Amino acid sequence: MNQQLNEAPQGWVQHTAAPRTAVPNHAPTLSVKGLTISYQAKRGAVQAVRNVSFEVQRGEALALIGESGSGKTTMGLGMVRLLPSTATVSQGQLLYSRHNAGNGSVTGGAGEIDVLQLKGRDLRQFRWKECAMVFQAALNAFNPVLRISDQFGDTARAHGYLQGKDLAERARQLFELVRLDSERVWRAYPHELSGGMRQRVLIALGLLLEPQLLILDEPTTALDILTQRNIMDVLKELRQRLDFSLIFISHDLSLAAELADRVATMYAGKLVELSDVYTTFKNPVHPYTIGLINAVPTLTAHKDHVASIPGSPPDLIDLPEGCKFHPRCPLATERCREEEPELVPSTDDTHWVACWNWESARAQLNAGQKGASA
Amino acid sequence: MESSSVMRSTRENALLRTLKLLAHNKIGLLGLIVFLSMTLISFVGPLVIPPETQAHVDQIYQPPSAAHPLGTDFQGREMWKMVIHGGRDVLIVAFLAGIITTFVAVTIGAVSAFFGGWVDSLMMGITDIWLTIPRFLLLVVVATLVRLENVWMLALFLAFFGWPGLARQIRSQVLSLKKREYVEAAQLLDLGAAHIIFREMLPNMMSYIVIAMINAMTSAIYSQTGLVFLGVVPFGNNWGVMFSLAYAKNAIYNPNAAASLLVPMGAIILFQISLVMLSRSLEEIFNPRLRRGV
Amino acid sequence: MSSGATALRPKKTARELLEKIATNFWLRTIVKKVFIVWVVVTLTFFIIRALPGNPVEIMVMSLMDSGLSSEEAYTRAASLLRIDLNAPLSQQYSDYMSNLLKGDLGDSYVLAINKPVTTLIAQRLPWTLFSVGTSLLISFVIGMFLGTLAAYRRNSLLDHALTNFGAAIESIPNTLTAIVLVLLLGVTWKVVPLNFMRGSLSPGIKPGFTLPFVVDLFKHYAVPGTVYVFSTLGGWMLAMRSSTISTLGDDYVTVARARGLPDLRIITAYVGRNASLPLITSLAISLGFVVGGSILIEFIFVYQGIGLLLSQAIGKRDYPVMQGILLVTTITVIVSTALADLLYGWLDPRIRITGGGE
Amino acid sequence: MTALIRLEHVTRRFQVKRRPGTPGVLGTPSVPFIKAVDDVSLEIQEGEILCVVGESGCGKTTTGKMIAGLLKPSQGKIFYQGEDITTLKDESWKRYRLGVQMIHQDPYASLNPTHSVYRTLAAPLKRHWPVGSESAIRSRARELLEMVDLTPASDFLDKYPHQLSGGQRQRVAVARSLTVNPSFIVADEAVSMVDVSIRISLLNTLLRLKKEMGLAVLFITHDLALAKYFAWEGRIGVMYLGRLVELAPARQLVEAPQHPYTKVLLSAIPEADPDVTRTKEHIQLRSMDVPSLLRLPSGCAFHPRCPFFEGGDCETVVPQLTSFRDGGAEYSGAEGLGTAYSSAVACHPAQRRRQAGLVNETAAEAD
Repeated sequence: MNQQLNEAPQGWVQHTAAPRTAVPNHAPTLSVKGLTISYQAKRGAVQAVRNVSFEVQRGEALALIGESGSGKTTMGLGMVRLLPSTATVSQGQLLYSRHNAGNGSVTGGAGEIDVLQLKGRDLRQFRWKECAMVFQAALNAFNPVLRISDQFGDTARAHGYLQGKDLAERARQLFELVRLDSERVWRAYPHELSGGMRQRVLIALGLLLEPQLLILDEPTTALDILTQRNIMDVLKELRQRLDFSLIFISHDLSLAAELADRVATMYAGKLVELSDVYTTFKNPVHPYTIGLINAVPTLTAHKDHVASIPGSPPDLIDLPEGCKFHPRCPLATERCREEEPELVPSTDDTHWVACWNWESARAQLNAGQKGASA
Repeated sequence: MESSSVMRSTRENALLRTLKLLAHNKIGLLGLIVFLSMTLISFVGPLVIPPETQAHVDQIYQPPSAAHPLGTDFQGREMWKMVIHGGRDVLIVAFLAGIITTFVAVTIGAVSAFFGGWVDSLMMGITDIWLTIPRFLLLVVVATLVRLENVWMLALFLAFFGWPGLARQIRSQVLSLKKREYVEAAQLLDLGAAHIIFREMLPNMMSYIVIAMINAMTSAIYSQTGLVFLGVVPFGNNWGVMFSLAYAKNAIYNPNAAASLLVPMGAIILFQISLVMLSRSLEEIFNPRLRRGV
Repeated sequence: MSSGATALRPKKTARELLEKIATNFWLRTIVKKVFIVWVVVTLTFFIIRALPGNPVEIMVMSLMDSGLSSEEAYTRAASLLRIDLNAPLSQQYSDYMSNLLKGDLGDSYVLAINKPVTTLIAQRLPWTLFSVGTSLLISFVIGMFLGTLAAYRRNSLLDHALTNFGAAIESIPNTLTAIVLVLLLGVTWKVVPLNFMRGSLSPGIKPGFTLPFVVDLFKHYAVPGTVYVFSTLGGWMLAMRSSTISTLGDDYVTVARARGLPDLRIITAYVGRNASLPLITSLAISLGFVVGGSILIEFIFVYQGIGLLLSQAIGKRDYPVMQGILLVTTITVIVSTALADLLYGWLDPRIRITGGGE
Repeated sequence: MTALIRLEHVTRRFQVKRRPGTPGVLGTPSVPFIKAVDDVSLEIQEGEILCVVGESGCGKTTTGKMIAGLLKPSQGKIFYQGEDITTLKDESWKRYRLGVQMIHQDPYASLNPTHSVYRTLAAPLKRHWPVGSESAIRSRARELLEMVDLTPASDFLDKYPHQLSGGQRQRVAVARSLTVNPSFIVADEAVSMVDVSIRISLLNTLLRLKKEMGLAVLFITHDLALAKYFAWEGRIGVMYLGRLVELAPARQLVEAPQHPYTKVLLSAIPEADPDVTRTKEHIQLRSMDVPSLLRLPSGCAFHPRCPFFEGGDCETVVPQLTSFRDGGAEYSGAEGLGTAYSSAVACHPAQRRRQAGLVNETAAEAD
């Protein structure tokens, strides 16, 4: 461990003057800059992620919402460098900073690294130690032929972490945090646990090495409502008690509304709106975000507001010119058809939007809806 | 994108489309060409080239040369003529066995899956038992008792011993198709069993069946070679008999006789490999993730 | 409702017990395996005795040809087969079955006159099990390795080369492979002395755990062993490749990568172990196929196993021996599938037997 | 009035299948059957909407498949227009067979990949409308596509499933079911795999068809909010571990749930509004473990988790779904379960309160 501290790993980008000192508090945990990812398919290139930039601050929860094919899952896999071999990252930087040195940090203390430049052992060490990921299909996240204890042991060994009794004790504490019965879980095989239990075990495993960043990709999609509620409560509690940033990928707006500090909306591989959670749900300005929120019926709201967005999501191989949302947008103008808007600050520098008509979108759409329902 | 006229495919242009796709697959195309030309030579050749009936005592075991392109055998007969005449029976048995095996397996697998319940349990029970028994040994033993006098008998025999593995695969195919929602929808719309089987299910299984048939041909040739070599199949002139006879005449220890051994063996191997290349390429075309059973 | 439920109570437990027995896996497995043996035994009995023009008739004829009277020939055949040939068929069948249960397979009547079939088989079976078993394990291991390699490099040149090669060698009849090897190694290149391709042991070598014996054993095994490996390798490789490809797509492999585990650990404990599970059962079943195929290989290499015994028995139409070999081979396969089931249960905790309840 | 569909004490058992080669575990009692649906009774009137809500494995899909005739009940009877469907023959069987259609969940599996849209629609038309000429069938197919809002229809007729989006495929599936003029449609999670942004328009199409054609719809979903939207003018039934535990008009069920399970569900659902969802009170369950269908708890199957557990008969007697007249009098058996505005609950304490006349006001309000 000490040895690791002393050698500067490859791919280490030293952006700060004094790399061994702590980065000031306001440095973001993860800063995504112009990330562009495409897949090679038979018909052509699938443009899954196009020039996406955002930052995740220390301790912050960012929700990435969008429909299937919006590129959000590719984003998630890209952030831990687990893209399939058909994918290429053609552009961008993934700058990651560790706030506190020590703690056996594999990145050699505090400083900034570009995750996209990491190779071999450095990449392996970055994964899970710095950034853990809880996947959509947590039901199958565990090797069926190994006990939970072995899979904790594997993870710990790969990162030079605690072993034996110490590891078991640490796991017991984590299981308590996620409301699991340690006795029952520790020696169990994955198939002996229910879906909800496995999901919580995976969250506990995610927290084992105290990563600064936890990425959750549709963590409750396959689960029942009551189990989902339990996971949400666990996550909320964990965020209060532990210090980590969260990126939460989901198509379910209500989960974002409950869990996120900020919400980023993706459409056709691009961020179209980024703001704090209250603004996103109360005062969205991008026609897509507005449409998406209106498209989801809720238990409490009145049904009159609910309406679909016309058309279907675009083909990522054959994207339309200009703004990718224009074929479905009631406010589309000539400019929207020709020029693609970039994500820029709107009302203030916490609320970003990629739309030419954001200033009038909300008023126009609301008027239109009233007109239609009248 | 393909135009709608191409997309509105009947079975004929499904075949054409397959051939087009195959043309882009180098290995598949090569396999197809070898397969077709060997079949053609074996069936048309004997009509054009007179059979080699006479022994030429002065020409025994000639190595390949300008006079004897593929050498001569232990009776001094021209190997190239023998090979042309020796393919037909092998191929007929392979085709017949392939077709019968596939037919039996598809029938049993489909009936088993379609009816389910005790029919399924019974049929799959039998299939499982049949799978566990060392069938080649049984085949050999039974072949000593029953005289396999003609190609039909032999083909039926090979099929009788070859169907169980395929039947299991077909059953699981049909089971999964049966659960497809569009098949359920057809049931709900009362489109009739014939429509469901021939219009909804079969077109989606056709590629699988064709590949299975090619594989069944391969294993028919495999078993047939062994049976001929053991001498339990009393056949006239064919590739199997040719190399078996050469082997029995100790051609293996005579450098000049190598051709008489290697040429028929080469013909069998070449044909087998062409079948394999064809079936593998078809698998790649139809379903790259198709699993191959052991 | 509730009164009806209580009235049904005792009946229900009886039914539960029956269901418990009927659904108990091991019990069912054993019953099923015994049933398969019974099917083979019965099948051979009827083929040999009950069919018109059956081997017994042929045997009697050949005995009569050798100068015995019809009466004597029948008595002789009956004593060889341990069946009263004049008794009704059902009686013959039950006699035959009870003989089998006693482990009596009758006597050979051509190959080794009056020698019990069991003795003959017992002398030969170890050789076949050794050569076939060793080769299967070798080809299984190599096949797993190459299959994994192809799966990891899928769609690369190496993958295409390996899979096409594997499929091709799987289709080449093992007879041909054997002849080509004898021709190349023994005659053309003279790499292996021909006497190591004939027989299973050099003259004068006594079986036992001595170095000369073991060395000689493997010398004679090398070429036929290669043929077995060659003819089964393709199948394992392709099966392992497709199994590995599907395992690589499993979520737990992605998660293992995300956890930063070393590649070696992922390949072995996460991919390899799970991908090879479905191959275990095939391994046992393939034993039967390879033993079946051994008849040709042992014939070519004059290897003293049951395959050679069978080909000799076929040549001489020695039916008791043929019947005995078929039976013993079937039992071998059935026992090995049972072992494979156990092994599977041991490797896959999802179906592992646990002692008590929860 | 005879109900369009009537279920009387319908139970469906399944044999627990193990994976091939998977041994049963020695020492654990092997129960070979589970009851996917247990003693369900209900009625659906012509033109009515009923949503069945529940978590995975609660038996809602099995119920739908039994109504559609794809599965046979192990016990109990299903009536179509008053006739037991197992006794139907010839004409009356055909009326039932074509009268009840189903829309499946997966848009990628619901259409045959080798058939064009035209062929998909033409097959049932040709079989059940044999006098139609090719051009008549084509124009009928065009009409059907327009009915499901696939316009212009001629753009879609010659397309193949792989050329359509998920939502469009589901519309084709709806059009296909309309070829035989059904009176009843079972929609099994029909929109759950469709993009969020276009779900509602598909539901609206279904609602419009229901109104125009007088279709009755059984809508199966796990999403209570969606059920509330769709069944605004109909009823919602909640299923838990194979049993129907509550059945009530949609608004009443959402605003005044009677069964503890319904209450817990409603409280657990997050809302797409940060203010609402963060202040919402969540009822805590007594246990997070979902019981296995193989080993159901005694009495009320929800009792080990029930936050309002009172003991006594909850643990011993399975509560029957019972509906009440105003003033607490009980309807007998299935009689009251079809009446459009009666509500029924299968919970002992709730039933006791209803008998005492404590909850009538909410039922009256909901009208």
